[in-house]
Amino acid sequence: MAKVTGRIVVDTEQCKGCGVCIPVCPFDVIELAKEFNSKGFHYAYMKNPEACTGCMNCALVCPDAVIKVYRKKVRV
Amino acid sequence: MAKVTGRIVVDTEQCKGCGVCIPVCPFDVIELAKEFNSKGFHYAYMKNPEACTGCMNCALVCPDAVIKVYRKKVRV
Amino acid sequence: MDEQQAKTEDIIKKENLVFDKTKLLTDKAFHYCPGCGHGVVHRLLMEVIEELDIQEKTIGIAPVGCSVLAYHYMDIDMQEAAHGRAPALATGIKRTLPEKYVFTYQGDGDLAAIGTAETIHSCNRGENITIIFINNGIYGMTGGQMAPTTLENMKSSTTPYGRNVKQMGNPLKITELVAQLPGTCFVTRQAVHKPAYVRKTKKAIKKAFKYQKQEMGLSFIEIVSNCNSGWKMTPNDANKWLENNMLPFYPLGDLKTPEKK
Amino acid sequence: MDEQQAKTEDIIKKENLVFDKTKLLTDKAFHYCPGCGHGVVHRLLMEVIEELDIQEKTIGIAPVGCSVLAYHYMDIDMQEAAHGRAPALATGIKRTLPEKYVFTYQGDGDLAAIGTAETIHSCNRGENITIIFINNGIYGMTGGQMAPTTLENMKSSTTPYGRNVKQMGNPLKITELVAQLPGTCFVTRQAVHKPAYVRKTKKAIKKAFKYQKQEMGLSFIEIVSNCNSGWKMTPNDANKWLENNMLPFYPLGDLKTPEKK
Amino acid sequence: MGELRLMKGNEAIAEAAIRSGADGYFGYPITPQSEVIEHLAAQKPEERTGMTLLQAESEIAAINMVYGAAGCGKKVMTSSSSPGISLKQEGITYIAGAELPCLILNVVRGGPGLGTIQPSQSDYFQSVKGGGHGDYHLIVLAPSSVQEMYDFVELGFDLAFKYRNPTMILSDGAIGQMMEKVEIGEQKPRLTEEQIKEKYPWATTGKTKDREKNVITSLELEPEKMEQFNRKLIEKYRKIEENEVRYEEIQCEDAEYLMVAYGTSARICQKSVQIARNEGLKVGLLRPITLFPFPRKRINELADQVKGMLSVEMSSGQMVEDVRLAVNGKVPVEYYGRMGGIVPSTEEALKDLKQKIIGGK
Amino acid sequence: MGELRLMKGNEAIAEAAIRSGADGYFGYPITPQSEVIEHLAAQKPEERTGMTLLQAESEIAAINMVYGAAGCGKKVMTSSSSPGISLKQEGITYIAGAELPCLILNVVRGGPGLGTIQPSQSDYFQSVKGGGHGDYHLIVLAPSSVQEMYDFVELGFDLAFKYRNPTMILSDGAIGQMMEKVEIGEQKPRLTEEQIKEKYPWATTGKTKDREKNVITSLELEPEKMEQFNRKLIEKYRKIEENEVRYEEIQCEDAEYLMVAYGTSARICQKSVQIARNEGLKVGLLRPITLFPFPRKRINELADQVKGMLSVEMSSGQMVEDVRLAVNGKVPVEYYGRMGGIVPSTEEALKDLKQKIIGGK
Amino acid sequence: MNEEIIIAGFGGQGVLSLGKILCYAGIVQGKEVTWMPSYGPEMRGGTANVTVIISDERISSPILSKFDTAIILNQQSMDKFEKDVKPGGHLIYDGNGITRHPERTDINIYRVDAAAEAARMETNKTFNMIVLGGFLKVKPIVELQNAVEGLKKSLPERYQHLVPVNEKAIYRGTKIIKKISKARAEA
Amino acid sequence: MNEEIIIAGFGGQGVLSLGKILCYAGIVQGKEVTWMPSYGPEMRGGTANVTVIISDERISSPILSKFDTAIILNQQSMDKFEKDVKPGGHLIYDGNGITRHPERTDINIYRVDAAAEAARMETNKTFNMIVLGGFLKVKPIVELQNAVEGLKKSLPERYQHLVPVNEKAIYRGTKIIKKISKARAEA
Ligand SMILES: Cc1ncc(C[n+]2csc(CCOP(=O)(O)OP(=O)(O)O)c2C)c(N)n1
Ligand SMILES: Cc1ncc(C[n+]2csc(CCOP(=O)(O)OP(=O)(O)O)c2C)c(N)n1
Ligand code: SF4
Ligand code: SF4
Ligand code: SF4
Ligand code: SF4
Ligand code: SF4
Ligand code: SF4
Ligand SMILES: [Mg+2]
Ligand SMILES: [Mg+2]
Repeated sequence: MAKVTGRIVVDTEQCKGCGVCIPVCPFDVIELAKEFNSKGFHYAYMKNPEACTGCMNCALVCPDAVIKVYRKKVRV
Repeated sequence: MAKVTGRIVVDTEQCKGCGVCIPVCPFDVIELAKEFNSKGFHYAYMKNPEACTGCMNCALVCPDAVIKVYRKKVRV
Repeated sequence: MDEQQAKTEDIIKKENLVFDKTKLLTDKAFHYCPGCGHGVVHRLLMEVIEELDIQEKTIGIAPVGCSVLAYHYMDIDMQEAAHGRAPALATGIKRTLPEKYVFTYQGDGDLAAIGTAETIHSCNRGENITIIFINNGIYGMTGGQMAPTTLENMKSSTTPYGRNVKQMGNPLKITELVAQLPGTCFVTRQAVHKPAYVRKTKKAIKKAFKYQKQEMGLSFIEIVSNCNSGWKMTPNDANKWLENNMLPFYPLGDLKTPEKK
Repeated sequence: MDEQQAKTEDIIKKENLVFDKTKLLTDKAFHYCPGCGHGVVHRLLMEVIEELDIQEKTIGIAPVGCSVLAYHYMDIDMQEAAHGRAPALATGIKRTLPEKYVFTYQGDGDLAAIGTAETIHSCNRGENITIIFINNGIYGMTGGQMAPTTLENMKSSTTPYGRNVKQMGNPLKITELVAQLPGTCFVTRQAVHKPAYVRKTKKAIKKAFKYQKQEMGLSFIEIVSNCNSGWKMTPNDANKWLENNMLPFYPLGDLKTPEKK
Repeated sequence: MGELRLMKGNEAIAEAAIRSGADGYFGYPITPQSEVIEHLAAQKPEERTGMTLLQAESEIAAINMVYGAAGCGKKVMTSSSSPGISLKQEGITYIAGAELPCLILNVVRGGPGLGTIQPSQSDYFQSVKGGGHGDYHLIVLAPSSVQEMYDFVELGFDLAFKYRNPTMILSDGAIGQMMEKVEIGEQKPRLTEEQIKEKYPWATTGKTKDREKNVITSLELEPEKMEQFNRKLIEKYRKIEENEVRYEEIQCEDAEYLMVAYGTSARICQKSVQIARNEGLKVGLLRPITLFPFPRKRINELADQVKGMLSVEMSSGQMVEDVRLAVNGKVPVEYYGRMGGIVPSTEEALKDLKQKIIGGK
Repeated sequence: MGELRLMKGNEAIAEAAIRSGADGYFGYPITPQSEVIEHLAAQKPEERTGMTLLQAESEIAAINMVYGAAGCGKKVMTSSSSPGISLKQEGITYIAGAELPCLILNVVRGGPGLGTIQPSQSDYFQSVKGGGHGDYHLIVLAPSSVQEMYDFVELGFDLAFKYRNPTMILSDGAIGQMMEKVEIGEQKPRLTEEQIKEKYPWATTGKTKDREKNVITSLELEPEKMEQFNRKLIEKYRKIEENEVRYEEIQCEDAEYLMVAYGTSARICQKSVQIARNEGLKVGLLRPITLFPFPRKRINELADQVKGMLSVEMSSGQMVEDVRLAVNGKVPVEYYGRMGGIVPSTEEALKDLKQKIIGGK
Repeated sequence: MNEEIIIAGFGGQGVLSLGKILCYAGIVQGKEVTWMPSYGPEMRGGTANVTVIISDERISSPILSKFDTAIILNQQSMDKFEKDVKPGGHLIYDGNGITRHPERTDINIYRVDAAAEAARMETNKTFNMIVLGGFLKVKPIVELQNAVEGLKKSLPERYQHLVPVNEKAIYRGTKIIKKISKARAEA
Repeated sequence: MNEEIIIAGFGGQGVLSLGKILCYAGIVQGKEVTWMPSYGPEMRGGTANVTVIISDERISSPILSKFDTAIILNQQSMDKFEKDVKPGGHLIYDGNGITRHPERTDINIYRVDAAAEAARMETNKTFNMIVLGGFLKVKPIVELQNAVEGLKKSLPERYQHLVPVNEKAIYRGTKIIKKISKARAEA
């Protein structure tokens, strides 16, 4: 059986830590980092990458277009 | 039997001879004079005063408010 | 003295006078073209103010348009607005003198072209004022150019071959727009070229002032009128043309009343 | 290298890339506040222009408002309008360059307050342009003053005790007004704070450009968005507030389509 | 002494408006002066004094609301910054033409066009020569401190009513945004309708039986009458020039070189004068407080005393023309300025004086 | 010689616009210049040359339509009269700030406010000093005949494109309404899109792969850059002042007394000069054709020759300030004017010259 | 030659076009011309007038307060302009509707009853051309055939068929104009 | 006494209100004061700064390019303002988030780790008052009790209950500020 799995890549330097990507992720993948980037923002990162399906929800709502989404079919 | 009869008095010097009082008179009372007033207009006058009922139609539409209307009950 | 003349003299007596020019119109003769509807509306307005006995409490705003000199004729305190800005003046007045009756008197160029924003926003704010809007489908004062309300294919000095809707846009029914706004309480369209219309228009104006007293919001009275000069017709032809062409597009009647919003 | 990292590396490969920032957005980082909806709409617009392959034929107009610098981000020819005048610029451009795609991008202060006349008349003339209208219920750029679209009782820096409708007027549904005008062909209200809304908004924008090509008249796309700074909320709270307060008053959906006018 | 507060220039304007007994404010937000309407809104002027406050749909609507209320003898004002003031030009000339008193605040930013929101003095010509059409003048006051922002509201209203003429307070982003200590005055009562009727019999307050109707207008179709009206205006402006010139002199008594500057620039030059004096240079500063009427006579007198003048401005050189007109060739008059929102520094202004005026002699 | 026609000044403008290959006209009617748009409408410019014609909803919309089209490198214009021009001030400063070429016609009437529809020259300051905010200048052409109304359309466009700066034709009701003989030029073709792209690479015509995007704006948030931009503008104005001054001299060679007048006033003064010469008085007339740039240098030279100057204007005395600035105290400069729509008569202008300048010596 | 003329009457009497045709005639004859109308909303049903100058030289001021000739077509204009004719100048008027005839003795007065004549000819619209003919009889500043040329130039294509009847009117005007009085030298 | 100060940091760090309280303190002590903020849309999530002048005399220019003291609360501000301290002047900074520490040798450098201290005190909002205390320790241009008075004046009625905790923070600031280096005379 093939399953779709995904990953996001956040441009952490450009991320403004607004957090709007967080509630739209159906699988609770994203969280804000404790650390700041150089602009002083807590950037987003995948706390739970395995759960990502590459559904793109997060990227669709990201106001700064700093999320890249990757998706791949993997055999289970 | 009592009948209503009327008369109009046109301020001939102020009348602009626009003629809009003419078609609204139900009894064809009004006509424009051949003569001009000092402003160069053919003023309105009662060509047929007997027919006037004092209905005020002419006065209502007169754009220059130059028509006075009189009305009286007369015995027939 | 012939019989007819005697009879006439018998009738033309003070006690039989049933219609005369209201005292609130000054003696100054209107500068309007023969047959122009502005004069009728001026008279009705002053009759209403006289009948409501509110001369001392009324402030009117004249527009820039043929009726720019309205203050020569109306015996009330008045202000002359810049082209299109009458509702802004009225707002400034009513907000600082809320007990007064405030009305604007505006043409279609004034109200629906350059003054669009002031019209929409005063209506939307629900200023407690009365707007009298003379829609003659043209810019009368400046020599008959197209107005926002000029009908399709209608000729004007800037549409000498008729208004081409594709190029110049559609005639604008601004009254329908303001009727949509919650700030207006009474929106109606009337005319003054026939006695019955004249009577209705007067009633509408009176209502508007009553609503103003009751602070119900903005009353907006469109009056479809002629500009025989601009239309290049005789006054009677203009009125006929109005009946046959303007009224089908701008149908008369109440668009909104406080009773049924 | 642990297993998970290896797996991730296996997925993050060019061939698996399904979402990336469109090339038509420049590298310049948006100056918008974290969580502001402007960025999403910028992206969607550029995605549509990229997908329709009309970069060479598109001219955009930036407003005065937070998106005043939109031309820093959009890699297309653009003009900066005076506050509220974007539709006039667009008219001037489209009338002299009818083959180009022309859009304006405007805020609610810009479009529905100072620019009311330009909005109404460009819509009424049916200019073949697209208007993107960001309704965030406030003047974002100048520090959160009341906009025409500010909701009843909503706080802003000029209504610190909430918008008092009696005093400041009603929130203005300008989109409902322009939908009434025959010059508009497509009038719709969308949002961008949820993925499904984002998808719909993009479709609407694409449609608008297609109608423009077909010379069907003006397309008007309202996007209800947040101004978390002006509202003084976190971005996620702002979006929730938007859903619960803005959308009931400004319901999403098509108000007018060419199919059913 | 009244209460002392720390206030922004813009807030001082708002507070002064309420306390001066103003009847209304109509405005549209724009940086760097939105604090005026914001401060008013926070203050609930309706409750404090019954003063009306309305955020208009545009600057044009706002100035025309002012027109309407001013026509009723009400004490009303508006405020904006450069682009918004440009939009008000038609309304302003109507108000001048209808001879209505009102107060207009311009917190100037850099132009032309959208420009920048930083402070500037590049609206000088617009304010004093007439940015609108026709022959008219505003009374123009140029505050250079937050205290003057506060004080000039009442002064501006007084002059406006005295001459039935709009007054402009020509400020800039620096003074609008800056906080300083302000001495706050007493609350003055607003005029009652009866008082207005008595003091301003021309106002449209509703025609009573005992007087003719009042009409507020600037229209006159007969050129002869229009010209008479124009002459009446000129006569009024002459009176204003005679009676209302205001300026401040700083170390002018023995000055050999004169700086002329107003508003923020004058603050800068004040320090330049200090430094120059420390260096033993006899430099003075004339600060026009009224830009119209311009202190022409005094400058002309000083031209007999000094060897040259430098007009320091945050513009490309506007007031310098009025200085030159006043001096009429007696001594060299030069200009130094910065633009685009940049405020000249004390040092560079002095350096320029040395180069162009002192050294040049 | 081209075809001769009898035309109103306003009609000449319209015809010249079509024949100069203009791409568009956007305007709103106002007396005394509505014939411009009316003549255009009657001419079906869409059919004659493909030129766009649109009656806008307001003057503000019109000037901003001009902005948009001008930003695309199109040759576009608008026209109005005083109150309408006041409304355009924001748009005009935006156009100046964005460095866009366009043509603006002001057929001046008497002000302030609604004023009168009769001819006037009281918008001089507004035109040359800047009625909008910020430091900018229009190129201002002052026609004094219907032929010049015609000719200055093309000249105005040429200058506008040469310097990327708005040009204003400052006319008045008399010249707009008057008919005179006009020599009509050939029809010029409108530029093609390709030609525009080549000649005006800054225009927003759609970003192609081979160039960066074009942006038309007047916004600059960084004061340093804004100031640089202001300096660039000043440099441009300096060039214009160097290269584009235009004036006419009538009997100035041996003049002892000089009248300075433009437009309609210059027509009047021309006759005054004739009469004066008949009386043996050595009077000359300098007629500025460009009001900005102003013929400062030439007037300054003439100040070395003549004993005094009289500026004759249909205003309360505006251009006289520029004359005085040019003369800088060398000889007395006086003003004579009528207002409110009244055109001064030949005789009274001469009488005033005698009283104030000739007699005064 | 420099002839300064005011033509004044009711709006609708063809005052402005009379002036225009005169100017066109001047152009045909190689002269300089200016035509300066009164304008404004007072035209609304009111009077109209136009100042015309025909000259051999470049015309300086197009706006005048005194005239060589006044052509006056209604009473209001008589009241306004009779006084503005230069001493020794000419006043030409149509007697129709005139209640107060000109009284000056220092000018030459002519009467051309064009309204009546046009009515007689049953071509009311040619009224102003009759006046023109009368004027040119008194002041032959352009040749009659050039006036006809001017007429042709001033009419749009669709009205060219009206040239003959108007031409006739011009010639008729030269016939019916009558001298009323001559300027007395001492005046 | 004439002290010219720049205070700079992120928006939200209380930079502007720090300056305001300082000014109020000055007023309480009978001084002249000016407070001149940077303003504009670049505030959007960016930096904020304010120039404060406290003086015994009428203050001329409120706009300065060099300062007696710079109070610096983030890296961007360090980059921008370190160079603008007058030789011999003072630079006070919070080390939190600073990646490049000040390097000048001709000025006096102090460090006040107010962010860390506020976190420790569990009163993050008092951050700027700790800084203020630090500053007043180094430059006692107003008395501490007047600073507290200033604080009271600057807070609206509904926040007066916060005075004690902020007062504590001011005093805390005087304790934790550390001298890093002293201007070298030859610089
Ligand atoms: C700012 C400005 N623009 C234009 C004008 C010229 N103008 C005067 S009245 C008018 C339009 C009049 O039309 P309307 O409002 O319909 O009134 P009407 O004369 O038809 O009654 C115009 C364009 C003006 N006076 N001021
Ligand atoms: C003529 C003029 N008036 C006012 C302003 C100030 N101003 C700039 S943006 C703006 C409103 C912005 O609000 P909106 O259009 O809703 O856009 P947002 O910032 O919310 O996206 C205002 C009033 C200006 N720049 N020009
Ligand atoms: S939505 Fe974008 S900017 Fe916001 S936190 Fe997520 S990745 Fe960062
Ligand atoms: S792509 Fe979908 S599943 Fe993956 S992080 Fe984004 S929203 Fe969550
Ligand atoms: S309607 Fe009045 S003005 Fe017209 S003709 Fe009749 S009476 Fe005269
Ligand atoms: S009152 Fe009636 S009947 Fe008499 S004239 Fe007038 S319309 Fe005719
Ligand atoms: S021009 Fe038209 S609107 Fe004006 S007075 Fe004449 S008829 Fe009436
Ligand atoms: S102020 Fe509001 S609209 Fe502007 S960028 Fe911030 S969140 Fe967006
Ligand atoms: Mg109309
Ligand atoms: Mg907004």
